[in-house]
Amino acid sequence: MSLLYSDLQEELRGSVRALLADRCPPSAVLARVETDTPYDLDLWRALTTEIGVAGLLIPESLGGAGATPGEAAVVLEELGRSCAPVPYLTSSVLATTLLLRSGTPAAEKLLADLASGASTAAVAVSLATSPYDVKSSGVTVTADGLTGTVTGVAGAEPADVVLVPADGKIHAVTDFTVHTQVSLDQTRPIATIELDSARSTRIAPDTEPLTYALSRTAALLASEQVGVAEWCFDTTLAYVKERKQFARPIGSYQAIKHRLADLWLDIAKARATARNAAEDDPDEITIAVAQAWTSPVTVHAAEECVQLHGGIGMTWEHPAHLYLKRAKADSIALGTQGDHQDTLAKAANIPATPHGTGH
Amino acid sequence: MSLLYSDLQEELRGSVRALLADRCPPSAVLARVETDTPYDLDLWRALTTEIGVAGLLIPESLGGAGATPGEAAVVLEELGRSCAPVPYLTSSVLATTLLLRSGTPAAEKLLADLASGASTAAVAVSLATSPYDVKSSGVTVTADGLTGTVTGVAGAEPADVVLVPADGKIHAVTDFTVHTQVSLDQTRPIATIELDSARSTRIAPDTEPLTYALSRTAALLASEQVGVAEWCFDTTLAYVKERKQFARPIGSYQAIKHRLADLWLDIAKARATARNAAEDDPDEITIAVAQAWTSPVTVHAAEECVQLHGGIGMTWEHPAHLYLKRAKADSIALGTQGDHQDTLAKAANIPATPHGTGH
Amino acid sequence: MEVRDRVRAFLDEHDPSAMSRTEFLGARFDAGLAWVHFPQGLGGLGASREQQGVVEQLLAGTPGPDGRQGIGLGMAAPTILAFGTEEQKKRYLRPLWTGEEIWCQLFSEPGAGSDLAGLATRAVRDGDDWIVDGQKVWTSGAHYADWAILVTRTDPDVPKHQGLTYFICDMHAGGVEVRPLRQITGEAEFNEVFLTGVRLGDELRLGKVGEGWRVAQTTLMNERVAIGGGRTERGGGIIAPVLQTWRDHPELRTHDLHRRLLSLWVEAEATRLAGARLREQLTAGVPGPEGSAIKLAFSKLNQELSGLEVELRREDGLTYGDWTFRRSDEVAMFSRDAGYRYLRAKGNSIEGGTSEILRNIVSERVLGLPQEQRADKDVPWKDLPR
Amino acid sequence: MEVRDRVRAFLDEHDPSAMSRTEFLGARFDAGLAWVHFPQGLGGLGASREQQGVVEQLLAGTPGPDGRQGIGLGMAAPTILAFGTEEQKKRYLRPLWTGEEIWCQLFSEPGAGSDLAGLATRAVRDGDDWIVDGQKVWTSGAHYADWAILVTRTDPDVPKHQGLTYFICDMHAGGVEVRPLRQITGEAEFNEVFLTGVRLGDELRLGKVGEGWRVAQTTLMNERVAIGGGRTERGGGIIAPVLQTWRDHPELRTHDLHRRLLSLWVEAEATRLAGARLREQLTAGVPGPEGSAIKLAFSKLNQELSGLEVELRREDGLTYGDWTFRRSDEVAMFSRDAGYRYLRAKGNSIEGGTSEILRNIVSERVLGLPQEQRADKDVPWKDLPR
Repeated sequence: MSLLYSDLQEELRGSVRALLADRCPPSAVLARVETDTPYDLDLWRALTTEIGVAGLLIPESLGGAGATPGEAAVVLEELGRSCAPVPYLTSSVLATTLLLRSGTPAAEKLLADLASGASTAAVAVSLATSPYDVKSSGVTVTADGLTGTVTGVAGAEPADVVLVPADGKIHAVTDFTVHTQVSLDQTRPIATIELDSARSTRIAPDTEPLTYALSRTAALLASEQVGVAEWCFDTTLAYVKERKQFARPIGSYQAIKHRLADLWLDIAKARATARNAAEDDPDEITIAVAQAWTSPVTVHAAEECVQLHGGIGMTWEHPAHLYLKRAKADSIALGTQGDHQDTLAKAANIPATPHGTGH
Repeated sequence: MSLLYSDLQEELRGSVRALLADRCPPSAVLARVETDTPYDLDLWRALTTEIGVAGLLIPESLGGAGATPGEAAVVLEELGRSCAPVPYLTSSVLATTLLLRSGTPAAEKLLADLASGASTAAVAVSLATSPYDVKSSGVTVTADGLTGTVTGVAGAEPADVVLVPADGKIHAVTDFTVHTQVSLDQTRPIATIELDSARSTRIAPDTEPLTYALSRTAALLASEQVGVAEWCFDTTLAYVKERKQFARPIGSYQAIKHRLADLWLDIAKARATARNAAEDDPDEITIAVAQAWTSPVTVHAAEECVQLHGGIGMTWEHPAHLYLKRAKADSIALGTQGDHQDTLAKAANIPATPHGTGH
Repeated sequence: MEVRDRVRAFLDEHDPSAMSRTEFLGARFDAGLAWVHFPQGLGGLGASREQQGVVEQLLAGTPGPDGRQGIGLGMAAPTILAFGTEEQKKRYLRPLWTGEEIWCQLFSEPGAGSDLAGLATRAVRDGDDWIVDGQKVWTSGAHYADWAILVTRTDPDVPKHQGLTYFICDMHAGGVEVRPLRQITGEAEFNEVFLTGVRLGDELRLGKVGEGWRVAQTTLMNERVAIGGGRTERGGGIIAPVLQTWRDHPELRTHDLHRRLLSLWVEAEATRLAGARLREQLTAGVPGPEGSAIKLAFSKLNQELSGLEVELRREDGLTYGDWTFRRSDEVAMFSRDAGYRYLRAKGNSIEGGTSEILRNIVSERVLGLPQEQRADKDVPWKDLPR
Repeated sequence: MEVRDRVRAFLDEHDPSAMSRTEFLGARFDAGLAWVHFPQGLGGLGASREQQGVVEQLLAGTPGPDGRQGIGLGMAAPTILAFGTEEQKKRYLRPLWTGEEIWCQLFSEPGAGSDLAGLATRAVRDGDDWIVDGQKVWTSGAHYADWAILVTRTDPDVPKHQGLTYFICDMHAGGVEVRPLRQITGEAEFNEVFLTGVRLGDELRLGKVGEGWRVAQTTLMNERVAIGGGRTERGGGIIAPVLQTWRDHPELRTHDLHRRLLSLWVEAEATRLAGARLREQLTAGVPGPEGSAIKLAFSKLNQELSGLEVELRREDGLTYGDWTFRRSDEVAMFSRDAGYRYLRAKGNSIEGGTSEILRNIVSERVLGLPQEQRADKDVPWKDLPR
């Protein structure tokens, strides 16, 4: 197991980065957040048809590329660097992993469509769901179909199908209504999904594939976070070399130099944990470490980006805020640092107090 | 209630500081830690007879000065600044407060001797005892007297009398054996007290005065810690102005300037919390805040002192290590930061998790 | 006659309920009760500054200046008093006081934030007038202001502090364009002001040509020292909203957040006490640059507490109140949602002196450490790297 | 003949159990198997540096150099090879390798720590000899060393980097006084070395007069890059002792310490992985100054973990193992009590480059930020402020 990037991965990164540089500049991302279509479906089409990102995790037998999580992680790093408004994490990682894990014929049928990008899926759970504490949904199953409301769902707007946990099983639904919520993260808003006697297809007989998929998506989310942190760091580094106050670049002031040295080191550690969590079959500790370390580091990187840009970093026109909002939302998504630390306490045998909760 | 020092307090500080400058230079403190008499009894005599520090908290009716905790706090700041090896905290604050609180005739008789400095007392509990978790001692009471061993006792060597909690009561004992333990804090070592069928005088019918005294001593310990932090800060500030590397004072490097600015501010906050806890009748929250803030700040100040002195700070001959050891020991003494935070959680209505321990 | 007696006599003669706010304030100005330490005829009595407290106490409940007058009262008035000509004082102070004329300040520029003296807005002499070109930023109230205090560069050939000149700028003059400046919260509390060939008569100059830095120092010294949040009770102020959320939502609590909240509670209380102690020192006549440090501490607390609350709220923390681009004239730190507070608090460590500048101030002016090396003090402004 | 074959032939001819360690090492030197990349006749074969790994593998289990030879092998030998005369190489390398002669280094001074090039130990020419006066510090092994590598100032009238000269110093010469330097742990791992009128023949000079800084750079580049603690398993290394204490003492656990321990566990694991990734990069041929950053991270972790353990131990944390002033030749971070580790770890962020200097290195050499302003580069050493 290597923590470095393979040549193949660097090549993939190059393709994604070039496409994003061309079609997803900060100005375009910023302009889109004011519109009714928060996701950029043209960009998504380009990513899926020109590079084939959607099928990376899907075996060749099901029409995918049969790549490893390491490749998906590199795509996520690049999407994070651009705050790209596409449903990669939600459809090509979360929904895809769920379907792969369930492995039923119905699931495999859906995967074939997802692989090509012809169809997009979302999972009807709150983005804030911790993999360690999956609550039952408010959706009920009757003879008429599925009925109920799920809030906080990411990637719902562009979804053709949603995977809905209900009654202890997982169902695929194509007949649903989406209401975008006013969201902190403007480049990946959350939404409410409403089901009203919706007809469904059974995807899995239990919810284990959901828990599994949430955990594996948390593992790969760390790579998106590394991408976000990297953009913030690189942008800040370039700015402090350029921006002068008192006739000196502000990057010549030692207090700023030392802060950036420490931040660089924190991000280097984050990359190492994210690469480790992008291995084929990461254990619980590996995932928890990646999330528990990377979430606060990414938020810190985005906060330093705003601070070291001074006034301009507080303006809407500068893209720094998009990254701050994404970083903060990502720190809540799929388990907070505390949730992941709690899991570590159990998995790594570091028990709480003898009089404590035993967690 | 003012958080400033009164003129009277500044005058008292001046007397104590002048005496310590004269008789308790770092070189003398350092030389003493290698000897069999860890406490400087000549210095103690001077402090008690020339300035009368021992009786500050004792009412005039019992031979004391009838001063307030604010005065005792100023003495503790100065003793902290010098790491002075005298039993002020242990005898004139902890034992004295216990005796005052019990208020029995036997206690008052002892207080008269303590007030003048003619006699010195210690309380036979571990210095690491949290006021919120006072465990019963290993001392048993039989018809023959008190028997047992207590470890971790500070200020035992110079004590003429020890106040021993046993059998749910508090007893005064003059017949005891002291073995100094090899201690992290070399200027206030801990010791083992052994009692072998020791005759005793009943001081209090229950242990409430002990809990009370531990809590009030924790309140004033914050002032000693502020004194320790101040010495570390002032000494470091003077050094970085003086010490040159690359033909510049190291205090001209901005990273060091900013660290010292932050540390100065942390210590300013510590002083405010310590002054607040030195009021006449501090509540539980006031004491807990002073300890929870001041302990880590003082340790940090001592650690920065060693670091910013570079190699010389790692040498035995420089006194910085005496303050580092005192700061670290003080952070354990009379409750850790976590103990005090736990108390805050209760007293300020910030409950833990609903599934938690309820503390 | 005692100040106290003057106020009573004034109140006997003027019934605030029988006149408009403007009339009442005008009468108060004419009675010398606007600023008692100002000279007679200019809203004052030439009394001591302490007497103002007596006036405020006795006039409590009567109509007073409103929030939009803050910059005029806090910054423009003392500067006009100190550096204005007699004509200028006569002309500007009364309507500034009554609120008939609103003021804003044109100081910061995109290229001159912490380094204000490096500003680039040019004023060039043209006969009896000056022609001003440049861009100012972070101007609150520019969209409703009548006048501005403005610092410009009149001589680029001398070191930067020497070539500045201070003006009163007519915000209704041709070439003054005000655009709202949207912030990361979605709102616009501030403006950008573009000055294009703005013609100002020489009678609008405040102080001598080239003396602008000294005049601006007077203005800035009068900016209120922000001892973060003022007096609050234990557990109050900036920590109150997150405590409320904590108490209202047991289901959101975790051990991790509990310990972080307790640490911040302790830090907030220590900071509150340090602020109280500083105010005591100021009252006792021991002022100093220590206030900078308290602002530093409150910025950090605001940011950490609001950040913790967003995390605590989980799914609710993923939402936001309203992104609509609109003007906002107040910083609603306590009435708005956690997401707004999280984003708005990021500005606390930038506005009114960045935390980096404040740490410099503490280390140099409080601790006496050497100043940062400056390459810009003796070089003509036009030759400085930028 | 292949290196592999040479080692096999050497082992066929030399039975380590039948000879002393010194004899065995001497034979290994003579066979060119000390450092295969050194020239023939000087302990090597002129082979590639990578071949050394083959030798070490095949000779694993045979008597090798001991810890006291570390400075000789790691720092003196490559410097002598690079700058020594043929006579010097012939004279010093073999006994250095066999351990018959032990080396130490005389570099740091009380006034020259981070700023090594500012050192003040003078060497003055006297006929064919040099007379050395000065004080060196932080010298490990000086009390048993036979030789030292020594940097001195021979010309105070030129800028500091230009006036240095490098010597081999005879530690048994008159005027060399070694005193143990006691540390805050109570022990002495290091020495102070006082040089008073020490006479060194010119044949002990290494490199040209005035070339000392360049020679010293070679020495320092060969100081092993400390990628903190080397390879460890998850939960191992520096975090292992505190985890053991945690597991052994349920009665000491608190929620506060639990959360702090979990945070440090995560940080330790992230740092371990970053170190592993860096080693992979180095192996892949992408070296760089990043190692400095990892040392920075491990210093901090060592300090925080040992500090947490002392606090966790409560009353036991108030005790200490032994303050006796004695020599200690090893840094026993894992076998000693928490108090010792707490105190000893304080040196981690000072020795081998302070954390402040390492942050400068990262920010300047990795991130490309501007260098600190230097007033000392072009000024004669004697005129520098100190």
